[in-house]
Amino acid sequence: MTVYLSQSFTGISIGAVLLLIALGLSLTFGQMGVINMAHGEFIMAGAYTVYMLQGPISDAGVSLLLALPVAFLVAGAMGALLEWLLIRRLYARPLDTLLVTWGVSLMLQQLARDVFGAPNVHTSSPDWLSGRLTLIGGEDPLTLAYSRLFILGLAVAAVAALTLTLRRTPLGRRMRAVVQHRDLAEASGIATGRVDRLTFFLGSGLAGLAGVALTLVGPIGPTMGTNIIIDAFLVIVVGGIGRLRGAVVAAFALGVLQAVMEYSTTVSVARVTVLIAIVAFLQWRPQGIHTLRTRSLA
Amino acid sequence: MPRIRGQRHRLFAAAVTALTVMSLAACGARTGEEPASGSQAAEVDTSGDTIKVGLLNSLSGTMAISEVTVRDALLLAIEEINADGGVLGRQIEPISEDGASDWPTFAEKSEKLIQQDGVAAVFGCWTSASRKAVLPVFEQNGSLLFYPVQYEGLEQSPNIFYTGATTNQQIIPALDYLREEEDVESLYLVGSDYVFPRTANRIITAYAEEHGIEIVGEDYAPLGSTEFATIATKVEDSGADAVFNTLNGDSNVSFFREYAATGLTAETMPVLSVSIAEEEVAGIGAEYLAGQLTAWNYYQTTEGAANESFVQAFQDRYGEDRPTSDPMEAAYTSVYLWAAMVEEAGSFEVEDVRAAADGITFDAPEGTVTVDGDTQHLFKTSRIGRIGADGAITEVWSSGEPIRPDPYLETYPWAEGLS
Amino acid sequence: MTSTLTRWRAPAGYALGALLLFAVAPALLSDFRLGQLARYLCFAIVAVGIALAWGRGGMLTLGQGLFFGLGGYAMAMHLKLTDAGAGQLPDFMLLYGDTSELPWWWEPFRSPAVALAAVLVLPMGLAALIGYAVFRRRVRGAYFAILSQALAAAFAILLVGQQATTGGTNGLTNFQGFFGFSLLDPVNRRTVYFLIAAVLLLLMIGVRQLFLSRYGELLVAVRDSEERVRFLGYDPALVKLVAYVLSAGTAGIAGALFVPAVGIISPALIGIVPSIQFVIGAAIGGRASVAGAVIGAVAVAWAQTTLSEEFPAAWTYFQAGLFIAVVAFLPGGLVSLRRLLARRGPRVAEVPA
Amino acid sequence: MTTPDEPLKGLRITDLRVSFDGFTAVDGVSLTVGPGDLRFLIGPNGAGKTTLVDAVTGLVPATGSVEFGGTELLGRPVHRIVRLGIGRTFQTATVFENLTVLQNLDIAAGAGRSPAALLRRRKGVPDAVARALETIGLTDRRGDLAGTLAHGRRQWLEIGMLLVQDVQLLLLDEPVAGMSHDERAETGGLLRRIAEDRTVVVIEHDMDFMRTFASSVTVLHAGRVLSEGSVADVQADPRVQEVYLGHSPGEPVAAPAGGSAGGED
Repeated sequence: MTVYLSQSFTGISIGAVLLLIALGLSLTFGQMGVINMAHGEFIMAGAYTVYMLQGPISDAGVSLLLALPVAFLVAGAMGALLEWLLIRRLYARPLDTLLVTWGVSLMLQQLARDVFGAPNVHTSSPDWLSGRLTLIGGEDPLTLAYSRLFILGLAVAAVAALTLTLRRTPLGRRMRAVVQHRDLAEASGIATGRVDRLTFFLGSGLAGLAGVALTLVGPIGPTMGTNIIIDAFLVIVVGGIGRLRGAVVAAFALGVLQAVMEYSTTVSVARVTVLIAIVAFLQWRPQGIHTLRTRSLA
Repeated sequence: MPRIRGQRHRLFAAAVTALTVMSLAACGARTGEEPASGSQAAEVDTSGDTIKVGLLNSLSGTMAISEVTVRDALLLAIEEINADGGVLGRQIEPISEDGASDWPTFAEKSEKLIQQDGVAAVFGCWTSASRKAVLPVFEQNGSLLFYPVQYEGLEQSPNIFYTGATTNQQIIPALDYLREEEDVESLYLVGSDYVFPRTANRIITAYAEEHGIEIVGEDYAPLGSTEFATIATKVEDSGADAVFNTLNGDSNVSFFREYAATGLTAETMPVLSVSIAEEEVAGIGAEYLAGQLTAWNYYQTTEGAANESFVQAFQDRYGEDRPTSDPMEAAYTSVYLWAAMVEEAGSFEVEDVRAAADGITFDAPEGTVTVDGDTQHLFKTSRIGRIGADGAITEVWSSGEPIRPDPYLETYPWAEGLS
Repeated sequence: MTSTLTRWRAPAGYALGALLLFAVAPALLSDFRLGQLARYLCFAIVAVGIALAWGRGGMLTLGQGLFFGLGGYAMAMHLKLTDAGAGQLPDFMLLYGDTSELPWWWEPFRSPAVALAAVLVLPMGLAALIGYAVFRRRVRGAYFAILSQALAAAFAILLVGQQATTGGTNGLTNFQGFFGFSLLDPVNRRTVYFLIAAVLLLLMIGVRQLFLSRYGELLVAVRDSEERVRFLGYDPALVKLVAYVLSAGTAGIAGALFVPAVGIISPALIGIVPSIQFVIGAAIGGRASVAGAVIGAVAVAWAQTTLSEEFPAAWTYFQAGLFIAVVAFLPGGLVSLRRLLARRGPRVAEVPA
Repeated sequence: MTTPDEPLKGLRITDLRVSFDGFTAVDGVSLTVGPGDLRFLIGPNGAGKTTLVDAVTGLVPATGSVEFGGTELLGRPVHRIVRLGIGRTFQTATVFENLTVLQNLDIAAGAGRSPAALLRRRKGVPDAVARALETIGLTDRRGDLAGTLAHGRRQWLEIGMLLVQDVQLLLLDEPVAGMSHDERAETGGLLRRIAEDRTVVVIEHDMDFMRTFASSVTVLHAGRVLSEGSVADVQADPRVQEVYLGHSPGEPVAAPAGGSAGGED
């Protein structure tokens, strides 16, 4: 039983990463219905931001914290640019958006290769994030690595900030209005184009934050985005379109499932099981955990 | 309407007829027969002033990171030989092809090099999968491949020279070292999910059984996998004396970070890696690797005049910051060995070159290597290195003398039944 | 309405295609180049299925690698067993296997009939299963695309993880014979090329006929408004299922033919990236037209080999740029350029939403 | 499939309830539409008119009972309900824009076709399709893409698609919204002809149109039936006047111009 409990903790660490990489998507895919395959490359941009900042700023902690806002802006700007250049022309064609942004992701990867070189680059983690927190000591201790705890905290903070933005700010109200009824929103004087771009900015900015967090646990290289993009989409698909809560539940559920399966079987069996579980789950609830009902038919 | 339909039927009939005619015309050889039209062995093109060789490496895709360095080392060797007068009086003309990290592309490009370009030999391939993909091409065309990377053994094609280590020159010495020098009695095996780690771990398991080492866990992560929280926990829980790591590429970054996060260190549970060379250390971060072990035949720091001049030449050519690594050294060596074989044979023909191969030696950066004509592998010295906080790998143990290659582990009784 | 010109254009196009494939290419190309062309044609066969499922049916099949792999492995397993001989194990199993016995699920593939049937039955059966489950629950659009991708990825991971019985990342390679004919003989390899070309042409004609049938019209209707079709008394899930299963079948055939043509099948041909690559060719050429998809697939594969040799980095930008430009601004693909230039009203608009 | 010789069937709705996320859109509606009736369904925005039709056609889950000719409809999938002879249109005409008028009608006529018939090409024009083309007056334009038709003609095409389906019950959601005066008159005539041998339910906002063509009227309000009867009965009902406060009995509802707002259900 302790094994499962400790694996649940590992699952929470995995889930925190999943949540953070999927959070931006819950805006762009969840709210706007845009399948942005370049989301992974925005995450990559966030990670390279840390790398760039560690050049002039040698203190790993300072550069990491400073990277959070900078990466948010860098990735957000890239997202807004992408929206302005391509995506806004494709709102009526979601599947074509998927393909176009995949092309963009290929380009960004090659760009990273040309700018930063093909090999992975390395960033240092601050000392205060090494080691782990012991929750329960003794024979079978329950522990959580500080780096994961940081990611968990970042994810929770991002979810909270996002919820507040959506619920309490004029921008959030406009965003929700546009999601629920574009024509009506437009008719009531909301500049839907601007709202779309801002939403995309936010979603992509969150990808930048995720990139910063990923430097604590994984490799930083031109192909890092491709490895995580499908996982991120699966979280949103399971979580359900348009609901943050769904994404949160899905991320941790998938994380725990993966961790427990991995512990008791092998990694590949665990991956396949998780994927099959997702397909089966969609049989049961085709629209994910939480569904936002829109009143239009098609 | 009916006219269109009629037309279509006619077209259909034409296609079927064409197909039938073609298959009747194509009474090719049955399985096991010699092809009647017999262009079996591809001709080496010796018509020009130069002699062409193929360089087959992934210049794009996931493997490009590693394989480009090998290509660079190959080119360096060719330039040096050319500057020294070439082979049999001819300059070597390298033709570089991109395998694009895709095995069918490797097969296709090797066919192109052999058939279209008439190269005397091909140098390259990194992954076992790409080597397995090109092997039939080289065997069918009677051409030669020089393969420069340590691999899982259990192979001996007459058309391939293996200049990297086979298992008894890397894995078994590494196990000997762990057992004798580090007093390891239990091992945890972590690897990427592909042929080298799986085969290596079968050998390790057999070795462990023979020598009373307990294998307390064995895990494989899909290639490119970057989530190692669970595996790190399993490793920690196992309480093994050491970890034998056959992870590849990106996965190492995540693995070592998680490993460090669990609080494990090189002192408490050392990790011996067989796929981390100088090139990879920088990407993983030296602080995560400090004190950990590697097993290779060559390090940038290996002593000797041959290596000093190799490192010097390489950095002069490609930049001061470029490290040299074992596969690069093996690739560099392979060109010199081929040139020596050709000089010995006095011919570029594959059969002559093979016949001349046995006993060819070269004063390589790793020390003297000798070609074993029977297995077409090299006698190589095994070296265990420790990664320093600065990222440099220094030798802590060596086999002292070159080990005879034994790709099928026939001289190890405990390995019986492995192949 | 239709002039004599348009009436004869398609048959004439196919006749020209047949001429190119059966006469011109074999006469002009060396054995090596012809072998390359055979490989491209296998991708073109996949594109035929994509034109059907995606171009006409609106189902973005981002997981065709799964079906390509099933067909390919079915064929490869048979060839491996034949090479090994009766009662023997394939060479890779002797090297990497833990057992001296052939796994039970390999045994049926000794029979050529079973293997050939499996080439179609495995992908189509699996597609029917997935499709039924997914379409019935009205999972579509992006959900469907992501799910198919995830499934292709899962299959690749599964194959890699079972090295002892599937060859792992190495896949299955080194085939000596193809139904009794030696693959070492260039004459037989030409025959394989002709076989592939013939299969491609027949499939193109067949799928084109399907486009022109009532079912083809219905499929466009489902693509454009699934709900509306439901209100006409059809079950759109079934309509989509047929197209999806057929496209899986073509991918399976392509995979099976790929094996003797190229001499390898491996998980690297199955995962996410190859699956998207299959779609790229069709998108650039023209997703909703059989000829467009086929020409696009061949052209992209050809450009990939030739251009990537010369400029590996620039090629990535070029391919991605072309792909973005075509999908975003010319969704009908390059074949629709002709129509745009001719300003002739299409009979069936070819661009799905 | 039903044939025109069969006796006409009526629609009986009993205690129908539909709710989403705690909001009850249809709250215990019971109504009966007699065989051959041309029934108009009116009510303010949000009264539950479209939701009622959604429930009848299987688009949203509902409780209660909906019987057509004695057959229970609730719980059946959409396409099965359609096969019982029930067809509907939507507020925004949904035709297949990338197919021709003829192809649209041919698909609508073909739900019962065998797979073999589906795999063959269409030869000529099926009789039912030819008749429908004639009825909706689009014979000349049968080769044109439906996407090129003007709004009014799309509505007729959609009605034509119901005709070739040979449905016994037509549920039309604001068929004349956005039409010109002449087009409304033509559509009204079309509905009359159709109602001769079918049962028709029309959701409508246009009161002039309703007064001219309705045989009977049901008024919905806040998910419930407010009033039911002939046009005159309903107009005289004080409860109806109360709902449409500020309007004289002669002019109960102002027809919103240019069709419905999108939030309508």
